[in-house]
Amino acid sequence: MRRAMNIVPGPGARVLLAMLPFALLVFIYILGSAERRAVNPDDKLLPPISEMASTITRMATEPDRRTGTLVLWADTGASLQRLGLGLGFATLTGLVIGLALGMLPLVRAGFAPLVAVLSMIPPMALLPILFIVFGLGELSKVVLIVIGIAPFLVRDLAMSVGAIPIEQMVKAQTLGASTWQTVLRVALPQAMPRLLEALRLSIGPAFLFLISAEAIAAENGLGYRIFLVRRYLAMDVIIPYVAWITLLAYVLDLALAKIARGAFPWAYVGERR
Amino acid sequence: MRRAMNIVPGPGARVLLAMLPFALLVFIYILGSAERRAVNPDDKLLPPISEMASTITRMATEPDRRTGTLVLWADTGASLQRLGLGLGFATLTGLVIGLALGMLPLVRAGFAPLVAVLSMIPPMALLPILFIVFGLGELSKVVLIVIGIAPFLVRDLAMSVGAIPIEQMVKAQTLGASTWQTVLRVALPQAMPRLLEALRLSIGPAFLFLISAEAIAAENGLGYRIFLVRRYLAMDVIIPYVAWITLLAYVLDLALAKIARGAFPWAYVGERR
Amino acid sequence: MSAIKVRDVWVEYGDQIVLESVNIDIASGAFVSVVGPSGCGKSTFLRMVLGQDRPTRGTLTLDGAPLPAEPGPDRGVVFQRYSVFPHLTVLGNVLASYEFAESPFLAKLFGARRRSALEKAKLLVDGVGLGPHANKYPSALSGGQQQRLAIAQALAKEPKVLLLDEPFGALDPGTRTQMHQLIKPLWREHGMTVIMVTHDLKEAFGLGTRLIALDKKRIDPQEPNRFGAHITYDLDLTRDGPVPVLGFSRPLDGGPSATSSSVRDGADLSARSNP
Amino acid sequence: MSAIKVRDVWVEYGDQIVLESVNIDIASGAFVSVVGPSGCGKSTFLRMVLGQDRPTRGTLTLDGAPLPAEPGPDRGVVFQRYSVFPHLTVLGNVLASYEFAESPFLAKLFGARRRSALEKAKLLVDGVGLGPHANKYPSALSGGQQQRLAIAQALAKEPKVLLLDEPFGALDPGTRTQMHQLIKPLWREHGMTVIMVTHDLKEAFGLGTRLIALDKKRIDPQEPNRFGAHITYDLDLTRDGPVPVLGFSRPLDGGPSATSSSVRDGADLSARSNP
Amino acid sequence: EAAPKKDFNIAWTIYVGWMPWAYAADAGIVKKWADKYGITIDVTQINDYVESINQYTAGKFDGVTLTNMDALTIPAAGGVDTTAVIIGDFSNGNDGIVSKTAKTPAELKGQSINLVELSVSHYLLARALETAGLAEKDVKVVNTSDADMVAAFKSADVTTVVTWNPLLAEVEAEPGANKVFNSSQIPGEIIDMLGVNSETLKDNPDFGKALVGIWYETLALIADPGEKGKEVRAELGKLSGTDLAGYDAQLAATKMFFTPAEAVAFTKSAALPKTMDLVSSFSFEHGLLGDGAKSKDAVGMAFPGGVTLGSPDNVKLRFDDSFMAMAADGKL
Ligand SMILES: Nc1ncnc2c1ncn2[C@@H]1O[C@H](COP(=O)(O)OP(=O)(O)OP(=O)(O)O)[C@@H](O)[C@H]1O
Ligand SMILES: Nc1ncnc2c1ncn2[C@@H]1O[C@H](COP(=O)(O)OP(=O)(O)OP(=O)(O)O)[C@@H](O)[C@H]1O
Ligand SMILES: [Mg+2]
Ligand SMILES: [Mg+2]
Repeated sequence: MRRAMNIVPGPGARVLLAMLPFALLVFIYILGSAERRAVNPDDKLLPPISEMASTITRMATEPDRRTGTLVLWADTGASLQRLGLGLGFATLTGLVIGLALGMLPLVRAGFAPLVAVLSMIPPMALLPILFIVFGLGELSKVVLIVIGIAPFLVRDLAMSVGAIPIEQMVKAQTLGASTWQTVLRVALPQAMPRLLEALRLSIGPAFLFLISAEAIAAENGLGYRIFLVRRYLAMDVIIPYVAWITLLAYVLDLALAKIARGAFPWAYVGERR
Repeated sequence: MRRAMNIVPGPGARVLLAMLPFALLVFIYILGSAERRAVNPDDKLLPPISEMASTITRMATEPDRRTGTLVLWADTGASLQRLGLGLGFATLTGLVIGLALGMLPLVRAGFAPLVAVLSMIPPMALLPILFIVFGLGELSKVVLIVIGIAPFLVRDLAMSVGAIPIEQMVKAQTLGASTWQTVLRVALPQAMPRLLEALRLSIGPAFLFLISAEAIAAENGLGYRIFLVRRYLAMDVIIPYVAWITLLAYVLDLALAKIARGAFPWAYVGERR
Repeated sequence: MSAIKVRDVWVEYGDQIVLESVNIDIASGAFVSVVGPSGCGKSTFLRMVLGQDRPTRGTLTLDGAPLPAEPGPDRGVVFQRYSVFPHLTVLGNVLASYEFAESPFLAKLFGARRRSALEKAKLLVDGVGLGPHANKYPSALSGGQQQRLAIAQALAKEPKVLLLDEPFGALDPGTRTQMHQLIKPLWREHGMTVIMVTHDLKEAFGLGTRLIALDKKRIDPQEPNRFGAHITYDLDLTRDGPVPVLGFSRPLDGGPSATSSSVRDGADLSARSNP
Repeated sequence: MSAIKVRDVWVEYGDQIVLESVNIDIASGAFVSVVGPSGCGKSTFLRMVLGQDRPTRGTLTLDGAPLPAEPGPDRGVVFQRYSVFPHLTVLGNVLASYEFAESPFLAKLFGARRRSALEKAKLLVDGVGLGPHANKYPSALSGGQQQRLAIAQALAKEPKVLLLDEPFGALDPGTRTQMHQLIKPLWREHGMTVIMVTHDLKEAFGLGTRLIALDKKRIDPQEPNRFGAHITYDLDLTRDGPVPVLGFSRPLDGGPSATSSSVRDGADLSARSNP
Repeated sequence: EAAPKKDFNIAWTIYVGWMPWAYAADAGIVKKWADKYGITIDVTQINDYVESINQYTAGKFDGVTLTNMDALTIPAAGGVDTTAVIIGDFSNGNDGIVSKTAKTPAELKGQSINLVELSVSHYLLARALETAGLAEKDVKVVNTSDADMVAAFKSADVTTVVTWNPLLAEVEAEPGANKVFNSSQIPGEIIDMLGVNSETLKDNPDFGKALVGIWYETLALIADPGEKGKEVRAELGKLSGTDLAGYDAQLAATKMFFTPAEAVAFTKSAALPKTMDLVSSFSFEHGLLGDGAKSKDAVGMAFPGGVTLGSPDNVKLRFDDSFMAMAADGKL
């Protein structure tokens, strides 16, 4: 009998195992939906899958009468653009400030407490001020995402730069590297994989902030749609939309994982997956 | 001239540097507030600090007319209790599932995709279902915090357990350790500091979810108060409350950092701070 | 009993063939020194006997049964790169060996059993000369101190098979001799089978009952990774007789007796200057 | 010119005194072998000369000026625990040495300058025998291969002072001799000052122009960390003459000539069996 | 003083009585009237009602759609002098109390009631309790976000909610839900209007005229009993997340002032100051007028014909029928 920690499933078993919990979840949903429908044929909370499918197909294929767009795709496009911008700026911020904090003791002394404090401010509570400062347009939505996830990225990156063995920093200096060169050639490349991992962990929160921003002021977007139909408890729209968001986020997550492994193979050689 | 990366400020300079940006922020606020007041003497958006101080002092010392409690403390107590429960359960979940995912390839194959997908679901969008399952009371608030941060803790922990050098796992086995013993004596203790770090990073999000939950249905709590008084743009309450939340979160963060360094000194010997 | 049979074992990493058709029978209780040029696959060979890696082809058996494909307490190891537990003190690292065996559930000992295990652990820690550092974490140890800790940890289990990957590489001659004196009686008393990789020929000859050399048999200059290493020399050191020259990949013409005597001299040196 | 003066240097870690009143003048162009028991503070001493750590008390000067308290390109190093860059391939690791110097802003070379740097890097990589592994990442290298990479990297800068911490510890005798043959001409040509920590006395005598031994002068059995190490022996190896026995902390009675001859033998052995 | 502006912003939120702004903007009616007066008007939809008022109060918008109570407690109490240029409708059943247990307001005693605290729902509850001789301390109020009200009512531990349409209709449709009280029992007290910054309006009367022009042209289309009106209402229904039937149902519970004359009459009526007196009492009792407020009269209000309420030195909320009157008289 091998130890449990040494039992590695084959590729086939792996796929099967991965499907299992999802199948179970869907099964439970179907049961729950059927039960609620049996009690109240008009139940809106857990619509059957067929109903959700037809609703979402309509939203994806029939142009909206008023705007002439395909609602699902228009929402997705608008949201993804905001998300992309938000993630992009947040990454840039995280990279620049994180590297500075991680590498320069002076900067760390001056700004680490500030970043720690800023990361604790619940951005949602200060939304009125955000909207005043950044307007109600796209900017404030992007800014909310940036404010929401950048502190995490900054702190995580500073931490991982700080964890690079001191021997490597010393080695770089003995090879004649300046601070800037050390940042560029030693700290940055070694921080990149961890940055991508942190970015992966940020996708969920980023969507959360996006949806919150869209719920307050927007004319389109996935979050806008969810909050629009929420007052009617139109779960036949909400559940597919949430599933769609989850799928998008998951694909993004997977893509980042693949990119990280492709671009930084050295960081994953020891990986026991 | 030393390299920037080698210039380490002394303890005194460190404190000064840390204060600087905060002082600057306060200064900017005072300017902005004065300017708005000059235009509209009743302006509510950026009340002067004196006004906020008197408001918050009143909330902290004078019993509320309606409920007879000291509002600030009652809110803080209620919120901290929810937060504590939420963080506690989330940590437990993160620990158990994270260790299982990190150590057991079989479990990883079966549940890693599920956890990845679950971590992407924006919990706020599925609140209706949460309400039905967990009711509208304290439970659903705690559950929202757990759902909000547990996936991050799980994934982060699984990652850090996966990063323990394979040599150590092999070594433990050659010393006769079973899977359970390896988890208990090799993986768990080495994951603990990282768990505490992850927990520190989760405090911000936890407060965010707490506030969101309290905004949706509550009779007290810091988030409740903020969203209640938002109805009449009482920034003289909101800003001190946000500052108070930030302070609480920061103190919690600091406490966790101290605990981690006290309990796991070996994990911080190489620390270059 | 712990006899190891290796049959036609190949190890490949992608394109690179590391080990090529390795065959060897190791008798129970043998002390096998393994030498060979840097990067020829010595550590790889040990990893395979350990059960950490599996060969691309071929079989390994332990006492006739297929070698368990996972590490176990029957095979102890000292890795080339120190692999002590960073979260345990020196004493804790050694103590863990006893705790795993005696406390299946908590892997922690308490009361009298802890005291007795602590005593054994302390003896070992003193034995490797780390007594004054017993409560330090590994990160505060020098390179050689870490290596000695790993040795103490592996010895605590008194395994049937002990795999050592350059265990004394970072030690000064004096400390090295101390370690030899620590390990030799243990090996003799418990009838352990020891496989030790070393770069020190004195040591290889001085400790081993058998010496094997791993090396590439052919080198294709265009494709250096095309051919793997296998066993090029296999000497029984218990019998007296001429010893061939070990000049990896490029055998020399130098007389065997001359080399052998100078090797013996070297071994003597370390023994003499560190009693 | 690169003469190093160490004056009354103490190093303490909390309660533990590691180095105690170390004094030494190292002439420019010297090759100093440092020996001493495991954990006595050899690596600590090198870290101080490197500028990575600062002494608790005492001063270090380089050519009369206070030693810069930060590492720089004038002092190269090979650490005891391999410290190559894990994110660069073997070639990239060596190339980086040139890129830092020649491209201040991007620290990356392009076009002709890159090609010429690549050529120099390739020569060095071949020189340490890693040609076939030029495109591997360090994690896919054996222990000895990583050490050789670190040596190539340090040599690329041709620093004024070269600090080596057991650079050849994980190498087989053949590869070790190759490394000696690589480093010796470089040292001679460039007039580098080399400080090398080693546990191999043959090597210490064979390469060095001077040998110093670090050791504790007194040991308090109750408080083993109470006394630090200082320089117990300091031999000029360029002059002919009797060589004392090196039995750390416990000097022996063995005649000096006997030891010296066997050491010479040992040095000869490695030279002879690996031409 | 400020130079005459040319560009104006107004914000609106999705609610049955304010949906005409969506149609007006889409169909070009806004542009038509703005062009006529040589100005531009941006009509922005905000999803979060409170946020839209906050933004107006902070000066980001020149006008916003809001209720009479919120106009008093947010911009007016915040020192932003606000004029109600358009009185659009009053709630006539659009707000209501629904319970799984109670059938009359008297039975609410001791109940835990979910509602958006400090909103018109809260006011409605206070008025309902009054009719049964109860006070707010006889019940337990749980603040609940409007977006989650429907889901909350489905939760077993929620028995009573106070809310508005379209949420009200959803909640009422739940099996076992009783209508306890609704705004048709206090007609004319919950008023939906368009508030505009008084100073901006004073400096730019054309802005007010354009707004009124837009409004009544749009209302005429919506009121159209024929196919055209149906089409417009269906679209507005869709925009607010429902359909024609849903929108018509909400409209039925709203007393829309389709003609300017009706609105003028309502604004001039003596009932309005009385209503506002009730509202300011409620607001003061709940601390909505701010810390500085020593009495319910802290914030002054002005009505047509020189009638004022509260502090005459601090008039911050003005009900102005002059622009609607211009529309009624065809003088735009
Ligand atoms: N993960 C890997 N991927 C690719 N090649 C590898 C990997 N691990 C080891 N190798 C290669 O396999 C060969 C043998 O490595 P091994 O560590 O067994 O050498 P060794 O004999 O122990 O050398 P040393 O004496 O230097 O420790 C080396 O050439 C190394 O580059
Ligand atoms: N960070 C630290 N904290 C406490 N003690 C330390 C620390 N670093 C080193 N030491 C101690 O300092 C002493 C000297 O360490 P050093 O690494 O210099 O030894 P060394 O002579 O290089 O030994 P080796 O030959 O084993 O590499 C050791 O006893 C070690 O335990
Ligand atoms: Mg090896
Ligand atoms: Mg050392």
